[in-house]
Amino acid sequence: MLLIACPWCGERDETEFHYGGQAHVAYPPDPEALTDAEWGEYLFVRANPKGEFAERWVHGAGCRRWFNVVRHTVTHDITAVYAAGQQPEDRNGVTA
Amino acid sequence: MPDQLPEHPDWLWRTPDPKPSYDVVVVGAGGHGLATAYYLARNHGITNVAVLERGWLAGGNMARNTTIIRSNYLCEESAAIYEHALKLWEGLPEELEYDFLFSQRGVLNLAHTLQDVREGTRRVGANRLGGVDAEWLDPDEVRAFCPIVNTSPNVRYPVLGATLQPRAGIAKHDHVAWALARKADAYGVDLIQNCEVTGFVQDRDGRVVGVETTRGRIAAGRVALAAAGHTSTLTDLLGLRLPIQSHPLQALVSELLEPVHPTVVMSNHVHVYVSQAHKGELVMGAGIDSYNGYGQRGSFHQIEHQMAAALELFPIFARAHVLRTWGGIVDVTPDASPIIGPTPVANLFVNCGWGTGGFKATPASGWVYADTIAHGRPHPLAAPFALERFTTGALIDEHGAAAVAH
Amino acid sequence: MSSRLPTGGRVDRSAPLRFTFDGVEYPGLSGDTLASALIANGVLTVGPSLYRERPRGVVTAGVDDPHALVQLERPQNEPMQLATTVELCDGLVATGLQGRGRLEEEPDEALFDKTYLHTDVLVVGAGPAGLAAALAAGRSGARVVLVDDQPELGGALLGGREEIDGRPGPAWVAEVRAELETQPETRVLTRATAIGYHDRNYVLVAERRPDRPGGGGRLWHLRARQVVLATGAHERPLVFAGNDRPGVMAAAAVRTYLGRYAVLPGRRAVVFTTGDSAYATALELAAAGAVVPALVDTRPEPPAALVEAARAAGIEVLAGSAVVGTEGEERLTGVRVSALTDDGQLTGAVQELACDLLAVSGGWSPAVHLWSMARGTVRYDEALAAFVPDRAAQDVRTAGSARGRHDLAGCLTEGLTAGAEAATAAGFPVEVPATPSCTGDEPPAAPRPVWLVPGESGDPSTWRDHFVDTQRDATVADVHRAVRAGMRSVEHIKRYTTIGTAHDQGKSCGVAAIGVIAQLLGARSPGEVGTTTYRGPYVPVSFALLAGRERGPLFDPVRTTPVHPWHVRRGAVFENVGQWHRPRYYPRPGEDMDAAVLRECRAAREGVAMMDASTLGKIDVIGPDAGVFLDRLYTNGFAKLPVGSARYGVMCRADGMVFDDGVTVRLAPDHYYLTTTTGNAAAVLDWMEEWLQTEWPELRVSCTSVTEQWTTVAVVGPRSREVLAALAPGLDVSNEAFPFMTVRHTELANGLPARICRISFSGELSYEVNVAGWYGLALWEAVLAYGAHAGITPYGTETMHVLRAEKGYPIVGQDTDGTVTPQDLGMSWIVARHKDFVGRRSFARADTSRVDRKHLVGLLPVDRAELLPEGAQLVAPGTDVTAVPAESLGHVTSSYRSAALGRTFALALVRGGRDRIGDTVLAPLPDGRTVAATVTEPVLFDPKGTRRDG
Amino acid sequence: MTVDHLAPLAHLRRSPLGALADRLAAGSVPGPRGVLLREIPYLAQLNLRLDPADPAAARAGRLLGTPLPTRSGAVAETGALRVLWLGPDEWLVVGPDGAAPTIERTLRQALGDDTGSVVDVSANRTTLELSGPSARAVLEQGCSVDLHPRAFGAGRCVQTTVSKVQVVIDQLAAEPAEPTYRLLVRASFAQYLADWLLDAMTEYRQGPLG
Ligand SMILES: Cc1cc2nc3c(=O)[nH]c(=O)nc-3n(C[C@H](O)[C@H](O)[C@H](O)COP(=O)(O)OP(=O)(O)OC[C@H]3O[C@@H](n4cnc5c(N)ncnc54)[C@H](O)[C@@H]3O)c2cc1C
Ligand SMILES: NC(=O)c1ccc[n+]([C@@H]2O[C@H](COP(=O)([O-])OP(=O)(O)OC[C@H]3O[C@@H](n4cnc5c(N)ncnc54)[C@H](O)[C@@H]3O)[C@@H](O)[C@H]2O)c1
Ligand SMILES: Cc1cc2nc3c(=O)[nH]c(=O)nc-3n(C[C@H](O)[C@H](O)[C@H](O)COP(=O)(O)O)c2cc1C
Ligand SMILES: [Zn+2]
Repeated sequence: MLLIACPWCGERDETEFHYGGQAHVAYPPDPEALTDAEWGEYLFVRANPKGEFAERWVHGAGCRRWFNVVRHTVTHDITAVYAAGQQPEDRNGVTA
Repeated sequence: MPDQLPEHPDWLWRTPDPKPSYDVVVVGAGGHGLATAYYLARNHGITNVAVLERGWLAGGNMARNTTIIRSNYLCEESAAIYEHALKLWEGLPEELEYDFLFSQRGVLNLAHTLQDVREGTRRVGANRLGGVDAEWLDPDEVRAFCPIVNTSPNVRYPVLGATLQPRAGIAKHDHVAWALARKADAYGVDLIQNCEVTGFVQDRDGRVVGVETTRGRIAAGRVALAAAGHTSTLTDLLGLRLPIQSHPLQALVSELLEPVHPTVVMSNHVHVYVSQAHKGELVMGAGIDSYNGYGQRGSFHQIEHQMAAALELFPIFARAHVLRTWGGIVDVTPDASPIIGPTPVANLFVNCGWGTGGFKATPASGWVYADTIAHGRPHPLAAPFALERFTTGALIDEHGAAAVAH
Repeated sequence: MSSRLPTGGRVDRSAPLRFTFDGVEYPGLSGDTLASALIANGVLTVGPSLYRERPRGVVTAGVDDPHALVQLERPQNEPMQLATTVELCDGLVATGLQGRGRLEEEPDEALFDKTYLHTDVLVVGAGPAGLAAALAAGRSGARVVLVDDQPELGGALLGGREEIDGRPGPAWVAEVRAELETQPETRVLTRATAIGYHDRNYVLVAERRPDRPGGGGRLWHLRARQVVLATGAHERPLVFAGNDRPGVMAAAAVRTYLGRYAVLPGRRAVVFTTGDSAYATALELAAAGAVVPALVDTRPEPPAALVEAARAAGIEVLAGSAVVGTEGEERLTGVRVSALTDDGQLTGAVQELACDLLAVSGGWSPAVHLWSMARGTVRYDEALAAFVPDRAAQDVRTAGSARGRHDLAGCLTEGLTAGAEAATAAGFPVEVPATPSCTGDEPPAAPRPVWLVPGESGDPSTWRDHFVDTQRDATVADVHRAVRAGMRSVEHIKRYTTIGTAHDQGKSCGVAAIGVIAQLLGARSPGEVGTTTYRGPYVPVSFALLAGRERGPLFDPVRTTPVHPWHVRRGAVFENVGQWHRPRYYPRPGEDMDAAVLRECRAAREGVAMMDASTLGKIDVIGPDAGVFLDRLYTNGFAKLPVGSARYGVMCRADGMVFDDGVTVRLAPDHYYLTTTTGNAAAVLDWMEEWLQTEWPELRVSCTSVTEQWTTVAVVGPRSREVLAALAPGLDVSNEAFPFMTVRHTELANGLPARICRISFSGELSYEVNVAGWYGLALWEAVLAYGAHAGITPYGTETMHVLRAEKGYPIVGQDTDGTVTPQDLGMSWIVARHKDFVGRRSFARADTSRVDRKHLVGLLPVDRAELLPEGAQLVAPGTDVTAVPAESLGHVTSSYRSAALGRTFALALVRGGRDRIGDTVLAPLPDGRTVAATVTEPVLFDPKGTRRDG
Repeated sequence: MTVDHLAPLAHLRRSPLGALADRLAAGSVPGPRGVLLREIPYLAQLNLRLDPADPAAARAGRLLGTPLPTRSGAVAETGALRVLWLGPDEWLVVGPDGAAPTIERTLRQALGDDTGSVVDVSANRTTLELSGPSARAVLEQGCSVDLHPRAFGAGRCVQTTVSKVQVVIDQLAAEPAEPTYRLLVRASFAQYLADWLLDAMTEYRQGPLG
């Protein structure tokens, strides 16, 4: 049971959240301009690191906000929490 | 008095030091890596092979799975490869001279909603066309086949029927691995444990010509990845991105019990799958965690939910006790089907993405992978599982078929 | 013959009990365990061993007993209980087990529930170390939880003779307990075992509740800021020939039986030890009246003071020696002792000693289970000959024997320190209290571990009576065989021999096994071999405990609409759709489903019918950019939808596959009211929020679920207009004034404000009337009343499915399975060409743009009465379905009898289906028949759509 | 629409748990270990979405008579209304039966031309009130949020799950030893939640041996 610090609501059990996979994968601005391979990569390929991972969660049973988390995929330690749209480095003040 | 487990052979495998070079280096001594090495030797006469394993042999998912073997998959391509596996399983104990307790006790997939019934009917029909044994049972027949299933209509999700594959069953996972290891070793394959691959050696043209390991550099004619959940951590080193995500999947066993459960029961809707192993322990799988994880442990609520679900279907289990829980790292693809074949990197082959259900495929996976490596082109049964499908969109989508896809 | 001592112990002599074991009735005392009561009655043997059927007895006095397993029959039926942990109660019935339990058919009535608890400091274990920790932490004012698996606090103090502050240990325990009770924020749980330790100090505690009927319990989910593990240590067995005989017991357990339960496990006792702690056992045995002919110590020079004390009590100390064999059948009758050389070989003559008890101490293994589950590392401490906690991975400390500290003073000091530090770290600073004076203030002298006492003859490959794991009947010979077979890893040897995988998970034998393995592998020490992985649960827990209350009626919520009571009254047959219970059909007396559905369909096509459509998901999408937003999510356009109008839309996932569909109404320029399929309501809202918040935060849109805000009643059929006219007298219901795909707000005849949409999922003239949920039943009854004259007929999901299928309208999830595009459904018309939307790019991929994909088509069985099973496979004519593999063309997705068509029909996904229209396909059926059907357009009824205007 | 206008329709209403009123009463336990459960039907509930940085937020505060709470889980009380923080740009304004139209008008006025939304969700959820000395213990059987007075308390709300059901828990001002919780629950899940709570209260109904 992960303990995830929602940037708005604070720490809650994992069961209140939904996982959203890798963070910072933007929808391509012009999908038509992509090759099939590039589009396939957008659709299906996500980073899968063993270590720190910037990922998305949504506090589904709480404030319903999406946000980003940096979590270690072995220890499950969460080292950063920041709002959707922010980058890990420019998160201002919102940390775990 | 319960039967002792069958005697193991007196000799299993050597513990050699790595040689400087091999024709084929297989990365990962799980079931698939070992089967690959075995068939490379047996089917293709390629014996200058090393299987490199970062930990102890078959200590990954091979040590952790609930051992369900079946071939009643929905998609033709899947049914074909899993059925190839099942046919191999049927001859394997004899061929490998190792009684690994392969038990064709049948697998029931329960239907609890009208949609489940449609899906089950579809699957039975598809399986029969594909040459896979399959039957549809109504609730009374379910009860007759497995008397401890609660088939009362007065439960939250009553059993409306089930598909049955009579030839499906279970086997003793560790022994399967050792059986394959033993024969591969006998062919001269080097099984090298505590040897983690940490990098690749490439020539000027980018061809892979060896691997870096915690025990030094090893040259290789071909490198075949069979590293399950860790595969993408390896291909990342080559800039080759794979559509797999590694998730925790848990399982558990009860203490030993007198025989109560004669078959294997799976229920996607209520989320149960359970069998009773040879010694007498109930073996059960819990749900997959939604998040990525390499920790070989999962979230406990999955287990709690699993137990609640188990008691819905099997009230008799109320006072069985959970003895041990553990987790594996399953490599999940977007369509819940494996990726097998050559890669854009010359001399590098992948076989991964078996996710929650690759134990049953072990012999066929090794068979087609060895063939693919030996010939440098996909085996016909592997061809549909090529990486290209994520570009063309020709997915082999087993999701519709299963939330729990063991 | 009673072995109960005349005085002492913590049993209640004023509360005698009777119990039955293996069919024989015995007396016992309140405060006994089943094991102590059996021993008191001279019964030491519990059951035969799993494979070799050797008699086996009680070994320890706690959760670490390797094989004292019983089937409890009363007070409740429960398999695989340890006699050493079952609390005796009057009327208890149990039988010994041969390593396997028996599940009973009778329903389990016991109450198991759960509770969540948050705390600043959690202390696990209430021996001296844990009590001290809780005391110190509690004084800070922090929230403190102390859990212990025994019925009483005190741990080792309960069985020992130690004194603290000049009083017997239990008196100190009572004092601490009293102080803890005065701390308002401290909670003490007994009979509560910490079974799992997960990330972020999430600890699961299983509490036994014998006060509940059926022996229920509670699972506590604890989240602690700081944890102190004071879980004590397990005494190890020693591996020698015949070490499994009943009468061979752990030395500390013998002490516990004497001191805590006042029973004497043997009258003539030999003690065999590798360290100091068993001397107390020997002395207390002698004090209790047993003859102790010898204390066998592996150390050539045991501490002089101990030797002195033993001799003073008449006990001969055989230093530098080991027990090398035992005698006896059902029970130990004697042991054989030999001297040991420096390198552990036998030397000199073997001495035989008669005895009925052998108290063994092979050293102490700190109970690092929880620590390890918390991902703390362990290291092998050569001096202690034990694996001890090393680096913590969470906010956790250990204290006392759990970290290898075995003197009482040290345990107390560590406990007080750990407790105070934990509280301080949790934000409640507090001083470390002073350690009270106590006996046992010197750490024991170094042990001399002997991992494998050689047999008197043969070599390890033949030592089949040197038991390593008694429950698994695994011996040194088995370990040797594994090693000889080439196994080098402890994990392999574990799996090859099954050592440590039984009920006790190797609590007592685990480290001893590692010692044997180390020896056979020629490793320098057990540290080189390492441990296997510790996994939860710490003790086996019942499925029922983990399931808690979420069983039976509480297994999963049943969602119902406000009209539900009426459906029930009317005898509807329900269907599970997601978590909803929806009426499938409303049989009249004597009707089966077919008859009911034909009648309901006919009513909808010929007269008027009504249905509860409230389960559809409903979302208010509001904001200036709502139209743009919907344009990006739906394949078709919504931005230009006129206010007051409705439009059907399809949503795809990014991979282009159909995800959901439904009708959306534009209520105001910036306000859309969107409906989803019943099963997808939550997923669609999540989907919308995901895109809004993570991709398009610039869009000024907000989404609010209003699924239960509205009750929706569909009024369907040629006569629906007249019913609506009566129901909504203020509304001009003419086709011109209220055209298809528009919405009106009005007041119904009964005064209810209503939102009425003219939409149709049946092809008929129809209206969906929405009112606030709490008026839902009133609306339903009003529609019934105003429709009565027209014979209005309620219908369920089955009829709904038939009606829509006759029109070729797909059901997402039934006619699609996540691999179907809108084009596959024949809905190219709904895929806009001049805007991007989620999924669009995917249609251009090689496979997705194939023309021979599976298409949704209609099927008309050649035999008009033949109903194809839903899910049936389809093959091309001429296919030999007995040859495998036979090629499949697709499958039937929906199949019904149609009143309107006067025949059966189906929808199917068929490869290249649109190019096969007019062709025949074959369906091989489960009963062996193969039936033919003609491929048609999917729309079979009223293809021109003339009926929707009435 | 005014309150009065709809009042004559009251007899047409059925609350999600109306039929359970007797069971709730029978399941309640008075006394020092007691816990009481009842439905409070038909509360007015308006979902408000707006950007707290927009002038609309200040207007809403003025018109409601209290600033919109901005701290997670905060509740603002004003007259008969409770303004519950649901998210950084989301509030639930709860008022007495019949007040929805008035509140809606107020909030729309506050919103003005700014972006946001006001949605009447009064019928979307009903309210279960759990109170008494053992109320917290009952809730803790299915709620993983820390409800201890040091972490939670009167004037706080939280969106979470109880058992398998999403709820908004709003703790009313009361003695910490006898808390009163309002559980706002979706109508279709209300029956399950009520059943679950009644079940969890068994222990207190049957005395310490329950
Ligand atoms: C709980 C659980 C239940 C399951 N139940 C079933 C079931 O009932 N039926 C079924 O069919 N399937 C089941 N599966 C899935 C099945 O276990 C896997 O699909 C299958 O075992 C994967 O193939 P493998 O055996 O080769 O993988 P693994 O055994 O995981 O082998 C991969 C090996 O690669 C090694 N490795 C990784 N990285 C490196 C590196 N860099 N260098 C060297 N070595 C490396 C790993 O240590 C590992 O030993 C289950 C899985 C789990 C976790
Ligand atoms: N002379 C020696 O060599 C020697 C060796 C070992 C212990 N001892 C004595 O034993 C005592 C050790 O004190 P201590 O406090 O460290 O340990 P302890 O054994 O006295 O207490 C540990 C307590 O923790 C409980 N416990 C263990 N695991 C648990 C779990 N998972 N959940 C709930 N409860 C659990 C046990 O039931 C026990 O009550 C000292 O008095 C010490 O002198 C002496
Ligand atoms: C089919 C199967 C049966 C098992 N049976 C037992 C068992 O009876 N007792 C036991 O302790 N562990 C059993 N295990 C679990 C292993 O002990 C171990 O937990 C698992 O291989 C994962 O390894 P790890 O826990 O060391 O990480 C079983 C595992 C599997 C896959
Ligand atoms: Zn939140």
